[in-house]
Amino acid sequence: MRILEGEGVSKHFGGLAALSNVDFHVDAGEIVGLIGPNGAGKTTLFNLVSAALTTKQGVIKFKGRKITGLKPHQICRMGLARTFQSVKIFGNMPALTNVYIGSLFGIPAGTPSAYAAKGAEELLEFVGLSASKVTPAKDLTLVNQKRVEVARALATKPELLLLDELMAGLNPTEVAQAMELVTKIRDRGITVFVIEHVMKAIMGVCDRIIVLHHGEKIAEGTPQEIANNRAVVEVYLGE
Amino acid sequence: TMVLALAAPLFAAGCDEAEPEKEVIVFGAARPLTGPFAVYEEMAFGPIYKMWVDEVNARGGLYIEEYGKRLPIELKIYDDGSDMGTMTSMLERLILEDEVDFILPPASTAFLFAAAPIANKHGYILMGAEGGGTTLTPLLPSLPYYFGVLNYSDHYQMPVLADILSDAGIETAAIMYLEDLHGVEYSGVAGIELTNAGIDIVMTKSVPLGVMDVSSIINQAKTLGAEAFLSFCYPDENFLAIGTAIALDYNPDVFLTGPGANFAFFAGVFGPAAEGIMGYGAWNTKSSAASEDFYEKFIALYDPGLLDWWGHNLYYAGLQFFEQAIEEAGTLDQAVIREVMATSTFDTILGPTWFDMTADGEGGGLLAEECYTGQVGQWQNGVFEVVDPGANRTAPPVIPKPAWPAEE
Amino acid sequence: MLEVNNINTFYGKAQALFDLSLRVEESEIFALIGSNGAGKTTLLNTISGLVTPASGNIEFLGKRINGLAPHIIVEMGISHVPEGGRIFNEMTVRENLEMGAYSSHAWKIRWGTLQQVYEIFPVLKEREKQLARTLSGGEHQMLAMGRGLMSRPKLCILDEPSYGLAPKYVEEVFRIINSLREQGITILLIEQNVRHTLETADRACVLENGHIVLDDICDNLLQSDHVRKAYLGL
Amino acid sequence: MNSVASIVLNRSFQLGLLAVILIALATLPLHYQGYNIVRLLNIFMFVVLTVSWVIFSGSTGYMSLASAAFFGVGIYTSALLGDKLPIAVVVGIGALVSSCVAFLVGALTLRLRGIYFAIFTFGLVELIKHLTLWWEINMEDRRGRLVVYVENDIIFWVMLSILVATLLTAYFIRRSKWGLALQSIGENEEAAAHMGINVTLVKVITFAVSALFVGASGAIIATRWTYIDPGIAFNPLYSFMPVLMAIFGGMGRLLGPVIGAIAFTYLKEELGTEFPELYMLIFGIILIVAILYMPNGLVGLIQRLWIRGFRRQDADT
Amino acid sequence: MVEFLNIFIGGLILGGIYALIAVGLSLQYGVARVLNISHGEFIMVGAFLTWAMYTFWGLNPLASLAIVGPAIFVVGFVLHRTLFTRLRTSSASPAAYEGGSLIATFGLMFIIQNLAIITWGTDIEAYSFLNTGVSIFGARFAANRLTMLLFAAGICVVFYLFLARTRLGKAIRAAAQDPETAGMMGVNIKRVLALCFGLGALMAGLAGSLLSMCYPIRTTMGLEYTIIAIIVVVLGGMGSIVGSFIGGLILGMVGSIVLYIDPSLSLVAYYFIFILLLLVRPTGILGK
Ligand SMILES: Nc1ncnc2c1ncn2[C@@H]1O[C@H](COP(=O)(O)OP(=O)(O)OP(=O)(O)O)[C@@H](O)[C@H]1O
Ligand SMILES: Nc1ncnc2c1ncn2[C@@H]1O[C@H](COP(=O)(O)OP(=O)(O)OP(=O)(O)O)[C@@H](O)[C@H]1O
Ligand SMILES: [Mg+2]
Ligand SMILES: [Mg+2]
Repeated sequence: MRILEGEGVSKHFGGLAALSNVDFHVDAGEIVGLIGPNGAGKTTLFNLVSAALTTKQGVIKFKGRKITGLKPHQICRMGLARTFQSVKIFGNMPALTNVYIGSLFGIPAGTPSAYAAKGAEELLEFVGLSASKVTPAKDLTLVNQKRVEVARALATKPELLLLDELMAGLNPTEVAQAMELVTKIRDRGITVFVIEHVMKAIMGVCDRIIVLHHGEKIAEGTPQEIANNRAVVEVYLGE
Repeated sequence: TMVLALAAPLFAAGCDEAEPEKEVIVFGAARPLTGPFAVYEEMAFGPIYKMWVDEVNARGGLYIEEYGKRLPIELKIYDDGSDMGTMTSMLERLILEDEVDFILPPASTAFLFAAAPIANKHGYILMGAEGGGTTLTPLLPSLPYYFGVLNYSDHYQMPVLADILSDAGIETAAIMYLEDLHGVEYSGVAGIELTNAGIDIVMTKSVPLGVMDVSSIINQAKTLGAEAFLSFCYPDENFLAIGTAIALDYNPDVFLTGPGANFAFFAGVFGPAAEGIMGYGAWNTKSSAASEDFYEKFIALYDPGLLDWWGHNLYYAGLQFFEQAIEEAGTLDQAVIREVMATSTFDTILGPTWFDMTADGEGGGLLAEECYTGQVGQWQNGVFEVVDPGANRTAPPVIPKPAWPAEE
Repeated sequence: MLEVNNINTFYGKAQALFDLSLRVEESEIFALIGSNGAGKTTLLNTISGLVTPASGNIEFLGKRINGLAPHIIVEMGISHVPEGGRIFNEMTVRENLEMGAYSSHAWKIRWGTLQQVYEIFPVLKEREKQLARTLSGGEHQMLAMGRGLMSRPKLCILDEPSYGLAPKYVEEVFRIINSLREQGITILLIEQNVRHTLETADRACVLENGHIVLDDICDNLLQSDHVRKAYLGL
Repeated sequence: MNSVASIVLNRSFQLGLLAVILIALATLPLHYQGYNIVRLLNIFMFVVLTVSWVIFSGSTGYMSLASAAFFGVGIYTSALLGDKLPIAVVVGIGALVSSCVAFLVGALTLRLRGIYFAIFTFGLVELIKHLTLWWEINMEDRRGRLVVYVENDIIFWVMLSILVATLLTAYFIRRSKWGLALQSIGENEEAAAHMGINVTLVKVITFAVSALFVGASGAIIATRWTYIDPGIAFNPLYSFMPVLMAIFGGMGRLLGPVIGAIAFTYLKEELGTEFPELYMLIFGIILIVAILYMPNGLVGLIQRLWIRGFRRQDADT
Repeated sequence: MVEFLNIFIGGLILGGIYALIAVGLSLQYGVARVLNISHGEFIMVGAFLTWAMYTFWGLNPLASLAIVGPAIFVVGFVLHRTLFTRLRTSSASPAAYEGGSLIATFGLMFIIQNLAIITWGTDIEAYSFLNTGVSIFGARFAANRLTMLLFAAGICVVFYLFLARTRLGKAIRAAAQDPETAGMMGVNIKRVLALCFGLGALMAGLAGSLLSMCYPIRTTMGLEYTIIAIIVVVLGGMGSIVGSFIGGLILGMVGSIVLYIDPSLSLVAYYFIFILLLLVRPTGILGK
């Protein structure tokens, strides 16, 4: 089943075509990777899907329903959550509160707050931050802030999770841990759509990879196919 | 901890103290020591009430029969920051907490309007100084404690101006007025009075407070060829109007600005260009011997540039009147003093002085028309001459006014 | 060339660096390895004067530099390319580079230096007049490094220069680091790309929780069990 | 812990004390008619303005300078309707009209951020002021109006009720899910939106709610001022004061703005009467010293002293 | 044609004043992060110094620019080095610093105004300088206002070139974007920020000097000018010097046109345009 699909999605910033006419889809239960050189339009695509940006060209559907034109909070409540490339946390609030807000607002109204609080603690543990519950989020390292974002996104009980460069700045061992985290998220029944530059991770966890270049889709396929695609090697992988 | 915060002001609610033997008479006032109206304190009523208090005290104070002795005056001045909320509170503080014996007025027409009902409610006499206006007239019957001294638009200024203009054969006038009670009233009354006198009002333009350019108005008046240009604004705008008229070479036969032209420093700023400009008032040292004395006393104390040729003698006379009424009453009871003020005539620097009371003597009053030394003034050879027709005149009006001097 | 002796650095009450010491020799590439939050950035910031150590001593070319303001440390020949590059987005590429040469000795010879930087990064010359915020990720990082070079540093501190870069640019970054060394510039480098780093650098130390746990030449570190397990994911 | 402290910190003790104070305040005019009624109601007014400001701006970080607009709308409501309707109704209408204005303004402008929002709201006050002025002069050929007279103790009671309502609202918003939403908007609005919070709705409604109290207090205080005109009613001072008072008191807790407003109003009046010629100088120096040495406002200072006091007591025992 | 010139040049003059008033504030807020509520007080002090030197010593107001500017610059510089630097280093966050410095400048406003009232009183002062007409293609303008326009334009241009071309100017712009990184480039941040504050004060002082040639002055006039300045700065886009210039000119032109049509609407029009522009461009004309 296609949980997310986009047709002819385009976005212009002034004269710059950040995305032009991109078709893409994500199936339920998949882990899909989105790669491409810096400035290819990956984050822009995520922004459009989550309604951080709006566009008039193209249609994006989530669970079969058209979501273009909706507001971010509506999309979140439909079951689509995201993290940000440049972290956007509630810096002065404790890590736990960050997650708690996710569970309090992302889920249908009327859920008892005690339930939400419990869920938040559990998720913080899930991303390995139970030790930093009370630390103000701004005092965490960047990597841990990103983990808070993941927990916060999960707290909204999404069906689809968008992860934007979760693994930047991690050493290989940490990358391995993060890969495990992504797999575990999928195992909870959540579809994952990731942007990464760390090839090892992308190749390791993804079922399918989409490649963008200059706002256009230049390739799509299994990790194997992508690694051997000449255009991708030339513009992205190098050598 | 919330609790403590709320409790604090309660402690402030003090208890009454036993009244000591009367040693001084306290006059209190909320005055604009800061903020946009602070200029009144320095140039209008401020110097006068200070001067008056010093004089009275130099005599040993006011003789109050009730106490059988002279009691010196003490001033209690609070700053209202030119804010209405602060002024009304300060006034009530003076009355209720400090229990001052008398109050002096706040500055500006609007503030007088607000102060009058408060003073009346507490039965305090309020002599009006800077301000007053036609809007207040219908309320006067319900404000028995109010005594206004300043002349204003229909309180004889505009009718007199209309006479002067029609005598001089002026046929057209242009009006610029400020969006303020003062401006609205004056332009309204001028419209009526001048039209009655057969003068055609060819332009009426209002400007907002803080306007930074009036050249379009001056240009228009010039194009329309208005023989008289009347600016019913405050000094800021009036200065701008004159400066612009000079630069744009618009020299009407009559150029009247008020308030502004009535201040002594006005002539200092514009030098020879002030010649022939008209304003309200008016009095000068030629008005009477008493005026001359008053002038001498003033410049002995203050910079002559602070003189106001419109209101100063009126404020001073008002205080003289107030003072005599208190001594005559022989008590500090306001109701008694009020009766004395409403029914008596006292000698002041204006000569015999009395108030025209409303509501058969039961309402508030305004200084009688006969008491004024003049309604319209004009700068002639460095003197602000009274040019009203009749006995008050100190010099005939010069119409058309001389040309603007060439800049040297 | 650079000697760090027993420094302790705090953020408020939390201690980030504990009794930390290290030496960087002239003309070498010295790498810092450590998991996230280990204190690598803190160490670099302490060296370049952005953070003041509570105790300890830092010497550069024999002169004590801890406690000096950052702008004085730059004058002495240390250039710091911060995490994420932090270029001036609203200035042109050229102006960014000129800012790099702000310190007084570098300013006089900035035109010469500029030509050299353009030789190393020809793309920057092409983009000279463009506003920095319109650069791509790779160009952005090149500009940050180029700006670092403009001050004619003796020691260049690079904090994760390949952060968030596409694989192709990561290669580019290491190529540049090598060419800097060839020009005789000493380099202090943080990189998460541990294998690549250890293959490029001469010596490295491993930082964990604000302590140095290993300090050796890179060939040895590559063989170390601890490094292989904790940092190479083997 | 020390026994006195534990009593003071006890919840029911606090509530009890609060109730006692409230009753004491409410019955004050029955046996006392002096100036302190006026002084208190002025203080109440500024507490209302400040706390209302904090309800919205304190948590969301949108610095509103629109208070004077809502205040002025309340004042004008009173001036226009005061002699036609009972005063309680007039106050209610003032509150509602202000709130509607706030709702419109909020819907229109809450996408502006930071200083742009602040100055926009300031511009709004001026725009409304000059429009009213223009309308009065050109359409009605007048300027300013007299306001119906109301006894001081009535004003006092009405203002006290508004104060209680404001504090209760602020308290419950702070403790609720709604308050958390406001806070997260202040921290990072974009992230908040992606967490499922309808940020526009939350902001606009809170803005409108906070304006209720400002409008109400404007409507009632106008009767004390007796004569108003657009310049008096829409005085930007009433936009700046709440901000200053809130920062002065410290915004970390609800108590901060309350203490700030009380201390500020009291200080300003006492200095203005004791040292009319120099009070601005003294006041300025106090502001600067306060900001240098009390970075978390008055409550921050009180908390510090409080904690230090406990330590000492603990050490003694 | 004459009418067009009247409106156009009138608009330039007003715009020039607005821009001049605003540029200094733009610098202080854009770079030094101090929203200086006491800006108008510096204008007032500049105006009074010029007036005093003209009235008592007969010094040409234009010549007094050379005295007023540096004197006020020093005051601003020292204020920043002492008060604001301290505040900045002790503030927990940039936002806290902005709030704190706002309060501090309120304090400064009170202090400066009170000192000025003690020194000069609260009455209106004015003098007449270059108050003659100058004819431009048949349209007449006051010479003092034209002079003010020329100087305002000149000062703004010199200032712009300083920022765009010089080493220090670039350091100021860099510090505006990211003070910490600018420090890493070798910029002495403390000094540059103080310099910006001082330069902002200097511009205010010069504006005051020029204004006193054309308008009556009062010691209580500061806040009015601060408000105009803030409005222009926000309209132009925070921290953009060119934006302030354009913002000033737009307001000036609008003002001039409306003054021609109906003077009573001029302030309504200012605020209306301001509000409209902000709704269209939520970060000002040149804001990003
Ligand atoms: N809000 C914006 N305004 C103008 N241009 C933008 C905006 N957001 C993105 N861009 C431009 O659109 C292009 C695509 O940006 P995007 O952030 O989607 O790239 P990306 O693929 O995520 O790159 P990276 O891997 O470096 O994160 C870039 O050229 C970027 O500069
Ligand atoms: N400004 C700050 N305030 C408080 N704590 C901080 C601050 N900056 C860093 N820390 C803490 O100091 C420790 C070291 O951080 P540092 O940024 O030096 O780590 P790092 O090794 O560079 O990590 P990374 O790989 O994520 O860049 C961490 O625990 C971090 O939470
Ligand atoms: Mg991206
Ligand atoms: Mg780091």
